[in-house]
Amino acid sequence: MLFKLLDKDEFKNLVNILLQSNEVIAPKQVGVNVTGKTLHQYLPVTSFDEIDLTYETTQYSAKTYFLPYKENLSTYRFDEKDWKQEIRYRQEPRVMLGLHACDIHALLKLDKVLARDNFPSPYYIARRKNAFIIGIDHEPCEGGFCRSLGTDTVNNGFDLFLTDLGERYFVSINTDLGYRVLLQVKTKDVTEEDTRKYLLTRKSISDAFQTHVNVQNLPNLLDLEFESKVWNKWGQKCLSCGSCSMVCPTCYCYGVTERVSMDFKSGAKVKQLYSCNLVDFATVAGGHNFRPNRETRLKYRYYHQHRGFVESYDEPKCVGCNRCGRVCLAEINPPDIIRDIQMEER
Amino acid sequence: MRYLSIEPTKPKVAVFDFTSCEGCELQLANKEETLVDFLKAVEIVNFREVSSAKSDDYEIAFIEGAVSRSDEIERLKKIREKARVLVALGCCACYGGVNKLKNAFDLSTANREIYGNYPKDSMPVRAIKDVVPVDMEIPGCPVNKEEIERIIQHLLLDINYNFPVYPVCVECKQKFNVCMFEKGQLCLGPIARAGCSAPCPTGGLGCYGCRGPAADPNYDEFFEIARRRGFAEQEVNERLSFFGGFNGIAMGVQK
Amino acid sequence: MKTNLNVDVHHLARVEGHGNIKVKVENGSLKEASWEVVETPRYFEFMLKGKHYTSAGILTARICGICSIGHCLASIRATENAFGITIPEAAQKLRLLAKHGETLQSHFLHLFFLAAPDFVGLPSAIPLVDLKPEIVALAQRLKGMGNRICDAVAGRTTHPVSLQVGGVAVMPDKQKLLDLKGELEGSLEAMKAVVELFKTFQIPDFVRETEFVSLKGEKDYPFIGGNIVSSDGKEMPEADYRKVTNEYVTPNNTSKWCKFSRASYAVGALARFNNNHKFLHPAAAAIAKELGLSPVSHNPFMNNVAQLIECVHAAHDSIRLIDEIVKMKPATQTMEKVQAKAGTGVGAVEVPRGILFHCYEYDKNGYIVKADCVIPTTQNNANIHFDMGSLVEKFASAENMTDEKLELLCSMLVRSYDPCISCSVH
Amino acid sequence: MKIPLYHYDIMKEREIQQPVDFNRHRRLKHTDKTFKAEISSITTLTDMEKLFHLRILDEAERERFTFLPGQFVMLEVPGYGEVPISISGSPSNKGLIELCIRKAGTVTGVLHKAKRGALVGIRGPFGTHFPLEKMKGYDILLIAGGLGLAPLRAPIFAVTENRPDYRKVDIMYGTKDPSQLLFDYQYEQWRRIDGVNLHIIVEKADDKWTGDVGLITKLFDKIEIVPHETYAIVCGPPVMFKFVCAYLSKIGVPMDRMFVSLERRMHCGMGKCCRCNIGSTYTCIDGPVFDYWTVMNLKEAI
Ligand SMILES: Cc1cc2nc3c(=O)[nH]c(=O)nc-3n(C[C@H](O)[C@H](O)[C@H](O)COP(=O)(O)OP(=O)(O)OC[C@H]3O[C@@H](n4cnc5c(N)ncnc54)[C@H](O)[C@@H]3O)c2cc1C
Ligand code: SF4
Ligand code: SF4
Ligand code: SF4
Repeated sequence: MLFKLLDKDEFKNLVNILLQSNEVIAPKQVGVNVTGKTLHQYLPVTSFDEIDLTYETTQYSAKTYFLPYKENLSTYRFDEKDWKQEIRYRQEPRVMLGLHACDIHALLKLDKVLARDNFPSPYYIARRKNAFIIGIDHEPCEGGFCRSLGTDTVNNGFDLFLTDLGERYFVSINTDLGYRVLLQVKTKDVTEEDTRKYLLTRKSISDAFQTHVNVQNLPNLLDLEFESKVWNKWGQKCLSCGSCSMVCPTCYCYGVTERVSMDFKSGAKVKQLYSCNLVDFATVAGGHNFRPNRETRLKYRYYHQHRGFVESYDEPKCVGCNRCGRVCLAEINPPDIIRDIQMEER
Repeated sequence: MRYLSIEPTKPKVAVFDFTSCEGCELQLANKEETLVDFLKAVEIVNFREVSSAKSDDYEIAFIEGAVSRSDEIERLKKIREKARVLVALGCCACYGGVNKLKNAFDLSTANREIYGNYPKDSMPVRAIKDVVPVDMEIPGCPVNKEEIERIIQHLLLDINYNFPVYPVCVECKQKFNVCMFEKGQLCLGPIARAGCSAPCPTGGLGCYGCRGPAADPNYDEFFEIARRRGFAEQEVNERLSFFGGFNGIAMGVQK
Repeated sequence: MKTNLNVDVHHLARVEGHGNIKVKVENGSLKEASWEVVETPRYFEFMLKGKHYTSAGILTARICGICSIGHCLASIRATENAFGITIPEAAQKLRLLAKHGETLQSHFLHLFFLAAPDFVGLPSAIPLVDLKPEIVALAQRLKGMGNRICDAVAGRTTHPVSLQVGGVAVMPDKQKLLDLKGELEGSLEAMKAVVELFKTFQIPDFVRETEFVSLKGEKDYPFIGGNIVSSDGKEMPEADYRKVTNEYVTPNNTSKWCKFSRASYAVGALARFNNNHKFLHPAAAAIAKELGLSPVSHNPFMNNVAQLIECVHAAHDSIRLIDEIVKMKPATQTMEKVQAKAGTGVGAVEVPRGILFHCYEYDKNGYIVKADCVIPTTQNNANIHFDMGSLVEKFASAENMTDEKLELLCSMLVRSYDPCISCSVH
Repeated sequence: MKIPLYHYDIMKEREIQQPVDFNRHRRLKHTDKTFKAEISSITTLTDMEKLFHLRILDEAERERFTFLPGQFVMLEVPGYGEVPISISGSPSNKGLIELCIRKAGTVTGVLHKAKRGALVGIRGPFGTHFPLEKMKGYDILLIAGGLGLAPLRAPIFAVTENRPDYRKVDIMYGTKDPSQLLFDYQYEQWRRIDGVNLHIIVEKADDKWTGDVGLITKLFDKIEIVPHETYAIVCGPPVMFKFVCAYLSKIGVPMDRMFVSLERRMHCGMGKCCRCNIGSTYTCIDGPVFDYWTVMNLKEAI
C-alpha cells in the first residue's frame, strides 16, 4: 500500500472534481432524533457542503448501493405467442465517499458470497466494480463492537482511505485507480512524523472502544445452545419486522416475485431484499412453514451470521456495526444476545 | 400474454359503494398511467360513481364501504347472489374502517345530537365479511391501485397476487426513513400489515394500521415498546381502534 | 306536448354519494320536484369526540375520498386556531400547493368523468377510451398531474399524511417539484384544448337568482381561511360561520340543509368566481371571457365552466408557488411547535365544491370535546332542490319534452354542483 | 477539471459471453438468463399431477444441457413466477426434460392450465445428485412415497438403463390411495426387467385394489436386505423418510449410504436468496440430495 498526505482544502478540491462528472454518495445529516442526537444517512450529494464526514454512524448501511432493496432481475416482452427475456446490469460508475471500516469489511464479506463463490452475481459485480470507494477512520460509534470482530481496521476493499490528522488527511492508497485520481490534486509525501501521528491516532481510536463482545468459540456454542432458553427470551421480544436485516450491511437474502404490466405486454422478475425474521420466509406451497415462530427465525439470523458463515468462510458475517441493535425497537442486539449465549455455558 | 395458450377472459365487473368516503372507488380512476389498459382489460358494467349505465349481469363485484344500515344488508346479499367473485375493496369493507369508531357511542344519543327531531336509520357498523362471504380482500385506506390491478390480473389470468403479510417496517426501511419512534412519535408499523409502501411514515406520520394487522403480530412487545417510550394507553388504543383492523386489541387490557 | 312527466332517479350516477331525484308533473302543473340525499350517515362529529388533536385531520380526511386534502386542511386549521398557532410561511405555501393539486384533480375528475358524458350523450367516460382516446389521454394527463402534486406535497393522492397540525411534516423533494413545474407549464397548452372542447358543449340556458357564499379574497383568489362573503353583500369572520350556515334537519334527507339571507344559497366554483373573479390569474380571467362566463352568473350549469377557469388559475398559481418553494433554504422550517390548550377554533377552506368549515372545541390536553363540520354540498343541497323546481317549471312545457330528457336535465343540474354527498352526510 | 471514473463493463467479460451453463458453478454468467423451452407434451397422471415434457428451443443449448439424477431445475413461467422442480426423466434422454408437477399454487396451477406448445424458461440444473457411480456393484433400494416418485424416477431410469452395473434392485412405492399412484403405465415395464422388483402399497384400498395395504415400511417384510451391500435412495415427505431411514439404519445400513432429497422454499437455486437454508446449509447447492447422516446433523432439517 502507498501513503500520501492530503490537505483538507485539497481534499475538498478532489471531491468537487469528482462531483463534476460522477454520482457521489456520502454521509449526510438527515435530522435529529428525539434526544437531539444527529442522524446520518448515505445519500447522493450534489455539493461538498452537504457531506458530513464527522458522522458517528449511519442508520442504514451502504449495502443498498450494491444490493438495492428492489431490482429487476430481468424483464419480459410478451408477443402474441412468444416472450423475450431482457437482462440489464447497472453500469455507471459512482463514488462512495466516507465509508467506515466496518462498511468496507461488509462489502468484502458480500464479495465472498456474491462475487467469488458459487454462481457469482453479475448484478452485484457490475455495481461493485463501478464503485470508487473512499473510506475514512473515525472514533468508535456507540455500541459498535467491530473491534471484537476485527473489522475496525481495513486493508483492502477500498480505493482510498483517509485518517484525519487535524489539518490534513493521511491517505492509504489501495488501487491504481485511487492513485491516478489522487494525481489530480496536490499531495505531499509522508514524513516519519506523520507516520507517528497516524499510528497514534489509530491507537487512540482503538483504545476508545467501549463495547466488547467475546466471539471465541461462538460457532460451537451456537450449536450447543441450539435449544437454549436464551432464544426463547429474545424470541418473545422480536417483532419479526425485518428492520435488522434491512439496515444490516451484510444481510443479503431476498425474495423474487413477478409482475405483469396492466396491458399484459411486459413483465418483470423483481428481486426484493427480504429478512429471515419475516413470518413467511420459509413457508412453502400448501402453507407449511419451516420456521413458524419468532424464536426460530431470530435464532436463524444469528446462526447464519455467527455460525453458518464461519463454516463457509472462516469468519463471521457480522461486522459489529450494531446497526441492527440500534434500529430494533425491541432492543434486541448482538452484544446482549452473544453475552447471554456465552453465559449459558458457564 | 398468450404464450401459455390460455385465452384471457374479459370479465364483467361491477363496483358498489356502501358506507364510506368513496375514496377507494376513486382509486379505480386513479393511477392514470395505466387507466386505459385497466379499462380495456375488464368490462365495467355497473359503477355508479362514474357511469350511469347499470347492469345486473356481472361476475366480479368490488364492494367499497362498510354496512351500517338495514337496507345495505339486503343490497349486499343481492349482490353476493349475483357475483361469482366478491372483492372487499378497502379498509371499510375489510374491517369496517373509521366508521366503526361510531360503535363506541350510543347511537340514539348521537342521532339526537346531530339530527334532532328527525333521527336517521343507522346501526352498528359491520365489515362486509360479517354479512356475506368475501372471496378476496384489498385492505388499505385508501386501497393501493396497484393491488386492484393485481387482483384483476389474477382473476383474468391467474397471475400471482400474494400481498405481503409482513409488517410495514420492512417497506418503511426500504424507503430509507428515519423511524417515527426515533422522532418520538407513535407508529403501528411493527404490527401493521405492509403493502402500502409506507406512505405515512415517509410523509412524517406514524402508521395508523389501515391495512390491519400483519401476520402473527407481537402485541405484547409492541405495548412494551409504547410504554417504554412514554406513550399513553389512550393514545395507543385510539390508534388501534382507528381503522377497525385491530378489533379487540387494546393496551392495558388483561388477556 | 306532453303534460304528464315523471322522473324517478334512485341513486343518481356520476356523483359522489347517494341521492335521489323525484319529479312529477301532472297536467302541466308541477306536483313535485325534489332532490333527496339518502346517504348512510356516519356520525363523524360524534366519532371525533375524545380524539386527540393529532388524529382529527386524519379522521376527517375520511369524510370524503375526493376532497380529503380540503377536509384535512380545514381540520388542522381549526385546531391551529383553537391552539393559537401560526404555521411557518413555507408550510402555508406547501398547503396551498397541495390544495391546488386537489382542485386540479377533483375539477378534472368532475369535468371529464362526471359532467362531460352528459354533453356528448354517453353513459360514462369509459366508452371514450375507444371512441375518443385523445380526450381520455387529456383527462388522464391533467387529472394525473393534480394527483402527482398531492402525492409530492401531501404524501399521497387521497388521504394526505404530511399535512399536520403545526405545518407540513416533510419538505417535498426539490427535483420532484421542479418536474411538476415542468409538467404544469406543459399542461397550460393542454388546458386550452379542454377550453375548446367545452366550447362545443351546449350549456342549458337556465337562470335562478340565488345567494353565493365563499371566502373573501383580500389580495388573492381565496382558498384557505379569511372572511366569509356573500353576494348579497354580507361579510363576517370565519369563526362566525354558524351565522352563515344555519344548518337545519329535514325529514327526507340524511344531509342537513342550510340557509343564509334567502331560502337557500350556493357555494362552489361559481360562487367563488362570482365573488372573487377580480383575483383570478389573467390567463384564467381571459378564459372566462372566452367561455362566456361573466359575474355574477346565476346559471348553475356554469359551475362547470367556473371549475375549468379555476383549474387554469390553480395551474398558474402552482407554478408560482413551486418557484418560491424551491428557492427556500434546505433547512427551512415547515413545522411549528404545537402546544395543546383548551379552546375552540374554526377552519374555513375553499374545497373544490365550495366553502368548508370545521370547528372543534378542545380540552386542555388536546382532546376534542365537541366537533362540527359544515360541508359545501350540505350548503348546496337546498339550493339544488329549489333549482330543480325552477328548472322543471321552465322546461316541462318545452316542446318534445320527455321523461328521459327531463331526467337528463335534472341529473345534469345536480351534477353541475359536483355534489359530494357522502361528505354532506358525514 | 474532471475525473470521469473508470467504467467497468461487465458485458465485456469473456466468461459472461460464453453460453449459460449452470453446472459450472464458479463461472461468471448471466445467472438469471433462462433457456427457453417448449412444453412438447403433457401427460395427465392424476387429478393433481401432470408430466410435462420440455424441449429447449435452441439446438446448441439443448445439446449442452445435461443433468444428473436428483438435480432440479428452476422452472420459470414469465409473469407468474419461478419454482424448483426435480427432473424426473432419464439423464440419457438428451434434449428432453421431463418434469412431474403437482398443482400446489400459482405457478404450478397455471402450468396445469397451459397447453402443449407453451413456452417456459428453465435455469439449471442445480443441486447435488444421487451418487449412482458409487452405488455400482451394490444392491439398490429405491423408495418413494407420494410425489417422491417424481425425483426417484430419474435414478430408476439411470439404474434400469445401466442394469449390469447394479445388483438386486428393489423399488418400493407407497401412496395414500390407488388414485394417487403416479406413472402406473410404467410399472409393467419396470417389473419385466430382470432383477428389478417393484413393490407397491397404498394406505387405503378402493374396490379394485388387490395389492398391499398399509404404510410403506410394511413392504420391508417382503424384501431381503443385506445391510452392508445396500445403497438406498428415499424420496417422499419428511415423516416417511424419517421412518424408512430409521428402519434401515436399525437393521444396519450405514447412514451415509442412504440418500434423501429435501424440499425447502427456493427463490434462486444458486445459494444467494437464503430461503432454502437449513441451519446454515443451502438446500439448493449443498442439496437437495443429502445422505442421511448429514440430514441427522442438520439442525431443523426434519
Ligand atoms: C428441490 C425441489 C424439488 C422439487 N421438485 C418438485 C417436483 O418434482 N414436482 C413438484 O410438483 N414439486 C416439486 N417441488 C415443490 C415445488 O417447488 C412447489 O410445489 C412449488 O414451488 C409451488 O409453487 P407455486 O407457485 O405453485 O405455489 P405458491 O404457493 O404460489 O408458491 C409461491 C412461491 O413460493 C415458493 N415455494 C412454495 N413452495 C415451495 C416449495 N415446496 N419448495 C420451494 N419453493 C416453494 C416458490 O418460490 C413459489 O414461486 C420441489 C421443490 C424443491 C425445493
Ligand atoms: S448483524 Fe447487526 S451488528 Fe452485525 S453487521 Fe449486521 S447490523 Fe451490524
Ligand atoms: S416508522 Fe414505523 S414502520 Fe417505519 S420502521 Fe419505524 S416503527 Fe416501523
Ligand atoms: S403506513 Fe399504515 S396507515 Fe399508512 S397506508 Fe400503510 S398501513 Fe395504512
